[in-house]
Amino acid sequence: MISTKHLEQLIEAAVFSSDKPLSIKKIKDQLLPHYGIATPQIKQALINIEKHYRPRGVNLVEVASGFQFQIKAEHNEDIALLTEEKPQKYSRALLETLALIAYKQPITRSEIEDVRGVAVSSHIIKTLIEREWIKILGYKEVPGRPSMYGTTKEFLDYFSLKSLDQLPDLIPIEESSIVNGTMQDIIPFNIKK
Amino acid sequence: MISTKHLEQLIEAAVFSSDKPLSIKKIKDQLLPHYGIATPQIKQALINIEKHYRPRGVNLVEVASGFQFQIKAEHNEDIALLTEEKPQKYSRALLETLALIAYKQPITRSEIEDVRGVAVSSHIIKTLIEREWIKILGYKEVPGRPSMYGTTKEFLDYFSLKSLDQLPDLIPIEESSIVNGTMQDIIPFNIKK
Amino acid sequence: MQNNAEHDQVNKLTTGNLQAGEMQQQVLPFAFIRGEAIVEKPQDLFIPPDALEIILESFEGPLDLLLYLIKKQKFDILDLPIAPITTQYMSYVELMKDVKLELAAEYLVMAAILAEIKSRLLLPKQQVEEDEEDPRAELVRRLQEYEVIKRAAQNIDELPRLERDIAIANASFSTTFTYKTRAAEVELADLVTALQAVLKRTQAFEHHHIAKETLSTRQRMSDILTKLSAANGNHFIKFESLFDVSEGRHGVVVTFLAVLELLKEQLIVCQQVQNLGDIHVRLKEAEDSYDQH
Repeated sequence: MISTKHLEQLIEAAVFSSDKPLSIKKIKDQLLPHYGIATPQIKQALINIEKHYRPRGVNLVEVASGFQFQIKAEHNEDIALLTEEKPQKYSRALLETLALIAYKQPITRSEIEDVRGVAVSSHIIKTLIEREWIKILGYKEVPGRPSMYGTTKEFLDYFSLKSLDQLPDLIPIEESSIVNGTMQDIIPFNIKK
Repeated sequence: MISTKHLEQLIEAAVFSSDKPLSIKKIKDQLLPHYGIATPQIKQALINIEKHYRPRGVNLVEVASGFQFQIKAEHNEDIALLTEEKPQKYSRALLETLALIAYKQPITRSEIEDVRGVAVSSHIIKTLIEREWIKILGYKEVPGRPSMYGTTKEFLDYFSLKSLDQLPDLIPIEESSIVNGTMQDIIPFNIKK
Repeated sequence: MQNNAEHDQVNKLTTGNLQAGEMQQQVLPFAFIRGEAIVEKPQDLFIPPDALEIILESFEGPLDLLLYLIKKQKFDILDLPIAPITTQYMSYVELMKDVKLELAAEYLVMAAILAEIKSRLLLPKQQVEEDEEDPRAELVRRLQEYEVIKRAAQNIDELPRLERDIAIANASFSTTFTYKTRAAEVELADLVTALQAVLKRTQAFEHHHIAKETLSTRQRMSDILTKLSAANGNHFIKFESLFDVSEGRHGVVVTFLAVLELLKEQLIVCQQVQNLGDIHVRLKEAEDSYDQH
């Protein structure tokens, strides 16, 4: 058997050692196969660890594919002084494409082009696939059988989200900034969100 | 000014975020240049952090070049189970990046991106540096002073090469058997191993 | 009527034919920064053609440009005044042509759509079938749908994300612990295949760039940089010490070519204090470039 304290220590060390978020399943099956620990015990240990770290410099955070320790946000600016590598910036074209895939998945390239009104460069799709933010979910049953894209768990992990629900809400079309509302009844709108 | 508690949090976060051991000098000069903290205060903070982590799953340890968090020795075997997976395979993106660095050094990240037509993720560069296959040779005198990468001795050792001259010649593109359909030069270069 | 001045500007913009020579007096009524912030420029500010190009390039496409025009003029999108919008849109498209911006076909398609809507609106009311939708409806729907996504993209960009806003806390195994994660194995042939794949895809390089001769020069460039950075940062080392006579003539030539290449790429500095004196070499430092200005 293993004491609660030992269990917490072990899980804590495992999360710290992993370079990807660590799932409860992986903790159970790969870290603790010999100890016979039930999932609720693991969950309780994670809760205790999370509480312990709240007042510290790092926090235990749950993202889509599991748990990871993140540097407390308030220290980011100071910590950034230590690293030389500048974070990458992404173009508007890439972000708009990513937004469409995230919110309207599964979506084909030509559907993305319809909304954006411009061609989507292969460069953007390739970059998104290589970053493992999007993947091909299947092929649409229309002539040419185009790929349908969707987002991945890695995409959610990267933005520290647990699920797609946590993406910011889309603005309702009525709140479109360019509507003054003087002649609302001129055109019948039925636009799906 | 900065409170003792805040100082501890910040140093703890910095040590956790750094991939290399963090020296007191670096903490003082690079992390805390704006706070005017004296070395004894930093040392005291490190002592307090070390004490705090003694009963935890990871410990603050001083090694030759500074401080780092290490997994408590007694958990090593268990945690090793987590990482013991089938040998990984490198992605095509990583191999192409490495090949470009080998053949075109010194080369910057954006030059690699120009050829590949895709953004190169920091993760790939980091993996190659950690593997000690590439290193920063210097900085290019263009805006942003980007790093220029080249291969290392370890890279040559790994591939059993004495020098880069021994890298296989590339077949000229237009002579490729795929392009002109002849099969005569199906093995157009000698690969020495 | 706070918009009067703006309208005048726009009218100038739309009626004036924007030849390159008139650019001096031509005032552009806006600037476009990071795709969003719109700053009024002083009236007399001259915008050089290349800056104009940047402004025009910052539109993500015809829908983006239309959205900008509608916002700019505070038009009610539900009462979309097609005539002035079309005129303004065309003036921007003309501008793009003038600065020889590679004009995406999509901009011209949109121009055609606008012209078509305009002509349909000009038809006398009774000739229009009763149940026919307002010809602007489809365009308005597209504009709104695009705006929703444009805003969503901005929101995603503002989300905290790894590398930029989130740092991961990691701990390592103790140095005494011999376990090492098994790193992936690579065969030399994989490397060659990988590079050939890139080259085949891009055909960006002429093959002779990768011929052996160049390669050894490139390696020598790396060696020299390594040597210089090992020489304690910005200290000079003797030019001669870069050469290894035992390599023979070929080696000396390669080294010399490498030095020339490094000088050309401004990566190193050569210095000769006296005539016929020793030549010294060092890495170029950041400050060097400031000195030159």
